Amino acid sequence: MTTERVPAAAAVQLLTPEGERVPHPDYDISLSDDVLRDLYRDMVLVRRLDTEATALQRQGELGLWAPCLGQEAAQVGSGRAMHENDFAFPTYRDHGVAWARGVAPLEILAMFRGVTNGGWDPIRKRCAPYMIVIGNQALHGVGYGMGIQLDGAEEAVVAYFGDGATAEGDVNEAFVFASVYNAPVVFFCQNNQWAISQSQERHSRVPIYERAAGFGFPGVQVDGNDVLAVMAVTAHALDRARSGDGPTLIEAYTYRMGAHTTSDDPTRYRHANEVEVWRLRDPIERLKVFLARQGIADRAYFDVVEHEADELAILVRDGVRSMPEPSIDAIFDNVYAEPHPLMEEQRRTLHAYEASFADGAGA
Amino acid sequence: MTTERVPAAAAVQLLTPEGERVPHPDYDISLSDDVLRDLYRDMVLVRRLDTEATALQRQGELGLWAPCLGQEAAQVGSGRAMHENDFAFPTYRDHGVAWARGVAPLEILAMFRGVTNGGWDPIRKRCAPYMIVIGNQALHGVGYGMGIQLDGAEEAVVAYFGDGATAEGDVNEAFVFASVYNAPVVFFCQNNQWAISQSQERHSRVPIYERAAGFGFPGVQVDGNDVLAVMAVTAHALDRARSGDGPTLIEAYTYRMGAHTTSDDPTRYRHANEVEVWRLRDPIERLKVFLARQGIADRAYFDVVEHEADELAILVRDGVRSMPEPSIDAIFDNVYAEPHPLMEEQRRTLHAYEASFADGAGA
Amino acid sequence: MTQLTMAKAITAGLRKAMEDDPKVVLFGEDIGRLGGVFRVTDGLQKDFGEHRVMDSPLAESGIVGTAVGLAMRGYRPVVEIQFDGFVYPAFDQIVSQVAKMHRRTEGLLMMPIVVRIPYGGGIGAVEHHSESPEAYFTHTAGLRVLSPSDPQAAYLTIQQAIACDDPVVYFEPKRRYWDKGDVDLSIDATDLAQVPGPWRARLVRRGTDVTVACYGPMVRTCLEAAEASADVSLEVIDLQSLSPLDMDTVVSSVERTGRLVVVHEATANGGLGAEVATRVTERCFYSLEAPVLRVAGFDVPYPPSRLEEHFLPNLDRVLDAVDRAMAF
Amino acid sequence: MTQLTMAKAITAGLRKAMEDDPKVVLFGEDIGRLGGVFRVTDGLQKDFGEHRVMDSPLAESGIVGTAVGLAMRGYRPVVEIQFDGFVYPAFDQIVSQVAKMHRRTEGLLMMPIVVRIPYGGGIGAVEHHSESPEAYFTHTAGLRVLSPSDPQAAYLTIQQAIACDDPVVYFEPKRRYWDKGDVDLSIDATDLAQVPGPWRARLVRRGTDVTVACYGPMVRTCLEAAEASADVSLEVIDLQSLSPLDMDTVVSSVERTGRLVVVHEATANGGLGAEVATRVTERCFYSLEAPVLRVAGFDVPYPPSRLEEHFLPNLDRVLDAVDRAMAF
Ligand SMILES: Cc1ncc(C[n+]2csc(CCOP(=O)(O)OP(=O)(O)O)c2C)c(N)n1
Ligand SMILES: Cc1ncc(C[n+]2csc(CCOP(=O)(O)OP(=O)(O)O)c2C)c(N)n1
Ligand SMILES: [Mg+2]
Ligand SMILES: [Mg+2]
Repeated sequence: MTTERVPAAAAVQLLTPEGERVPHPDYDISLSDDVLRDLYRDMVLVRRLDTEATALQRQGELGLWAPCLGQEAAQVGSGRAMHENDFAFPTYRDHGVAWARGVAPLEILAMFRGVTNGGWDPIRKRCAPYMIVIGNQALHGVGYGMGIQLDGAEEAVVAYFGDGATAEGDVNEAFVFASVYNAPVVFFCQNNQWAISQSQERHSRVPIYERAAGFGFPGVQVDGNDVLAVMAVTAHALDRARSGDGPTLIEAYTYRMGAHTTSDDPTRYRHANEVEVWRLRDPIERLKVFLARQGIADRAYFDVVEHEADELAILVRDGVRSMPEPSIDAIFDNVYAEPHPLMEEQRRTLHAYEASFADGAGA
Repeated sequence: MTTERVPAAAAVQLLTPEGERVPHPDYDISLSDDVLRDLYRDMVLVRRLDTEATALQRQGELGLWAPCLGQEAAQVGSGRAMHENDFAFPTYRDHGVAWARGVAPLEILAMFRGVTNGGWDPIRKRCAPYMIVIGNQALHGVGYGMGIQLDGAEEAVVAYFGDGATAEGDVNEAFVFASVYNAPVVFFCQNNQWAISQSQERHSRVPIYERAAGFGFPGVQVDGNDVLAVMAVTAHALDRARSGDGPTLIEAYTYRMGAHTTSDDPTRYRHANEVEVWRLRDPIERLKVFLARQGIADRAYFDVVEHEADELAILVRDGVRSMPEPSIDAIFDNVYAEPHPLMEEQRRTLHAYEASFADGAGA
Repeated sequence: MTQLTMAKAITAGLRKAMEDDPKVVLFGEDIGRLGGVFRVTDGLQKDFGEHRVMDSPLAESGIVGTAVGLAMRGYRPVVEIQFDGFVYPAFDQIVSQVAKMHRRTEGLLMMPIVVRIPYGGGIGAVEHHSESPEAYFTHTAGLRVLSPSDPQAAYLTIQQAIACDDPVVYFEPKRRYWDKGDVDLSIDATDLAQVPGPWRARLVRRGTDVTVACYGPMVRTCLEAAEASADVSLEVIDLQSLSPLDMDTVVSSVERTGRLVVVHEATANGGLGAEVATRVTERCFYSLEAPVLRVAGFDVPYPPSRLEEHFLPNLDRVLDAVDRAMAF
Repeated sequence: MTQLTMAKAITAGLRKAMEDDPKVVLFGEDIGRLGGVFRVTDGLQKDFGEHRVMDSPLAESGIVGTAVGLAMRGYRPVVEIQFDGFVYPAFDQIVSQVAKMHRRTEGLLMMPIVVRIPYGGGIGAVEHHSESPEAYFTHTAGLRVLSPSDPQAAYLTIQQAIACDDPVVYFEPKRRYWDKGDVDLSIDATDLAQVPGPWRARLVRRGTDVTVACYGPMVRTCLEAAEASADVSLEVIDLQSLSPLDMDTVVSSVERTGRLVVVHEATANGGLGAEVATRVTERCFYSLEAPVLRVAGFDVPYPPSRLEEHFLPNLDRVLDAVDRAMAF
């Protein structure tokens, strides 16, 4: 059913699956030990957040969860490559990106609990709300980038989407607009090889990064499980964008280790051994091995991070359970920014109706 | 405002603007004298049809006309490359395509006169009705091609669109679907360098044919004013399609000599000298010179064709003026294939209402 | 008679239609091996092959646009839109092409396309997964729109939709997918001498005081309301065909009861309720004892799931409207 | 006072809005050097530069989707859709993003986007150039919808739409683009102490027997019908704000006249007329002498231009409905 798939030979890699640092002519990057340790920490914490969320969904505390298991390097690496003023446009699965933008764990979970359709302040975090309609946000990213240009600011955008999304008209129109306006946008495609049950061949018969050239800007494939390479390639593309050299498409070749969402049953469409193969390419393990071998981090450090993760798990579990329920007024709040007669009328109606039960005056 | 634009060096050419036959390693084609003469005749007649239609619009006999002036080689060359059972999906400007599919001149004009939104039998002519919503027909072509595959037939599709259309999501989704299903489709893009007032740079910063590679199929640019090259390249792509080798994107580099439509005023956005330059690359002249030099046709033949064109003009003028007006029943006819209560009710209402005037019984 | 969920009844109807006509092909995201996210196409790819049950790329305009081409080639494509909120990328192809191609070609091309859309709320989903966009399609001339309310109706109407030479947007009430009911699989859905066609409303409960018109997911809600209504006798009509509307059935009921409440999940403003109310009022002006009242979603984007119980019409809100109609 | 066509009045309004607020940017196909196919943006690129009046690629979803991003960055994009029939490729971005982003972010992001759409028939155009798709947008919670009917209203409401922090779909009645009228350019459109806001209906002609509610291109038609109506006195209301509807103005008129005819070019089934009729009937049940009647497009795709005079509501069809309302 599925033959084993690996990144193209051209894919940028700085860290082998075995945790060995390899040089690269274009994308070599030298990161401080602090940054390297932080990347590790980020990935561990994001994974714990993800695992806890999956568990909470099983317990009925969340309506749904879209796990990012296996994609931590792609998300954290690109998210951490952004400058503070850059702006991210993530999808429902990009918890590592939201994390890197400083979105609080409970803000990330709020939508999945069903108390909001957003969760955080997009302007303060410089991170758009998760987008669910596949591909829409690619155009938002380009428009935002055009705004950066109009402002003459040195900022850039990262627009995230999946391999499946590359089939949508919106993503391709985003390529056109970004190219024509030379917008400061990095298109970051996480090719996790699956769009729900459909494998990547259903969406392209050539590697996704090759799509870019035909729209007039560079495309590059990166080992999406190699956080260093992802960070290097994204930082490079962001620099290009900020300095007026226009868009780049990055294809981060990775793998969705978990189900599409907690509603999904991947055993219906893929073999378990495919997952096993990718377990050997785990993004966290490979950085851990590298850190340990290089003496950048030791067991004590790993234990601290583990402990932090445990604390995060507690915070998440408790926080989710005690998340305030939205009030029924929230149904009508912020539908419009300015006064609207129907909102007032229907708000009154609903209040009166609900009150009729409180009074014991119901039908 | 506009620098002179020419086809890329890679563009396939078999006939120089001066009418000289040049060889080509991949696309050489040898056509009988009959075919060569017919191509000339087709182009002359299509041009006359086009000129007459423009005049008829000026006289108020047509509501609108979209001239194909200057694009005759692209349209006739590709249209004549099709086999009888192949299927064309043209746009509002592709009169040379419709002509090549055997659509009658008055059938072509009917929509522009406002008596129908179609005009001919798409199944019999194997030519879809003109599409006005930019890009929609590219997907229809792919779907039809998928049907050909399901039938196991040796047929193919040519889906037409313009340079501007390449920005639309639908056209890019068509590339995705055609590639993934390996559908027998030739995408034929007439890059006439303008989408109404917007020059081709507004839609792509690289040559359009390069778009194909990123979707996993070949793209080729052809001198769109060279009917031989267009025919050769299209025939080749159709052969590929019919034999299961999948889609091709052809960019026919040409020029819209006239206004976008009779409602348009191109002096607002382009210099007359640009048009002058392209007049020297006229597709009909260059074939005529070639035919004459090679002794394939002589003045007598050219006169016969000229005479035919005069007759066509008369047929068109008379035919348009005497085209039957649609009956008011046509408002309700064929909205649905099966009986529909609202149609019956509203048809009755309208009849009764119109009758009330006939009776002198109006309000 | 077999006990089937609505989802399985639709599967059975699709299977039957595919057996009856080799031109019927299924097309959509994840409908093949996975059987669709709601498993409605479960097993069909296995039995009919990959060429008749095709996983499509993730592009709704592409799905519907290629279906138009397949229809031009003589196929009868049944496409699945994964959720209500994802039909909008296909809106252009549906409105400009699917709905108009037959008219454009003066009847020479047919568009026997079925667009299946699981719709409506009540399943605790995230944004875009609980919408009721049917009014966009009922307002579009050239389309027909159906919504079944129980397994037997689903089994029959999906086949009738496929057999219909016009395009049909087929709204499946997703929160009723798992409701079970008796289904007679031996009925020949397309033998209109034996069974009624799908384009009619169904009187699903007789009553005398107030007519309640509803469809899809709200039919069960309204039947429950009718059961719960002690003093007021409710007549419940399942509209089923949202376009064309079968007004005769509604009008003849209202002529008897003198009162009408229309119920749907879709937002009120410009929803189907307004059309039903306007037509009924025109035809029953002198028999109406009260204005037609609507029970519908509030005019807001579908709220986060923890609020949907307040947003969705329920038994109590139906009875509240009934009371108001009676008190008028 | 200046005599201006409606097209020029909108140009003047756009110009004023751009002068007042540097965040206002224009975006659309052919709006730059050409000034738009209807010349509504004529001269603006010359005066404000290519960065504020941008020609866009030919892709409507792209136009609206990038406008969303521009709005997130603090801009107030005014986008032009070239013709009514070409808004559908942008439908997804409008319904799922423009209409919902403010709600989704709990008010933190605003979407002050104006989508300008020349709409309606009567200009002898080919297919897709004469449609009236407003009901798709009025049914969409989160959007506001306006349609001006004369140059003065156009001058003011386009500025008010741009100043509004909510997204506005702005329908310009294209066959009235060339109608002239007096325009007072000195009025400050956004000083709501001086001028009324745009969200209200306008009583454009007093009368006593039948209220006629209409908007956009039909206002002139209905005023002409009122002039022509010898025996029956018509009160004409220009709804202007199609969402939200200003029902108070309509209701208070109907309470006086007892009769209402709603007129629009859009197809009847599920059109705005149904909503107006339903709400008026609910509020005026005891004052109505006749059911609310609709004069609207037939429920068919817009016909070829040689048939449009039979399709479009005209003076006679309005009077015919008035007669039927009187005879009820
Ligand atoms: C327009 C649209 N169509 C369908 C869906 C349903 N859907 C949700 S996720 C998904 C697959 C997405 O695949 P991909 O782009 O590869 O992202 P991934 O989920 O793998 O991260 C689909 C089809 C949707 N959300 N939006
Ligand atoms: C979806 C859509 N948007 C806008 C238009 C209006 N329009 C008609 S032709 C045209 C330009 C098309 O340019 P191109 O694709 O290059 O084809 P050409 O007219 O040059 O043959 C535009 C914008 C349309 N018909 N459809
Ligand atoms: Mg994926
Ligand atoms: Mg062009």
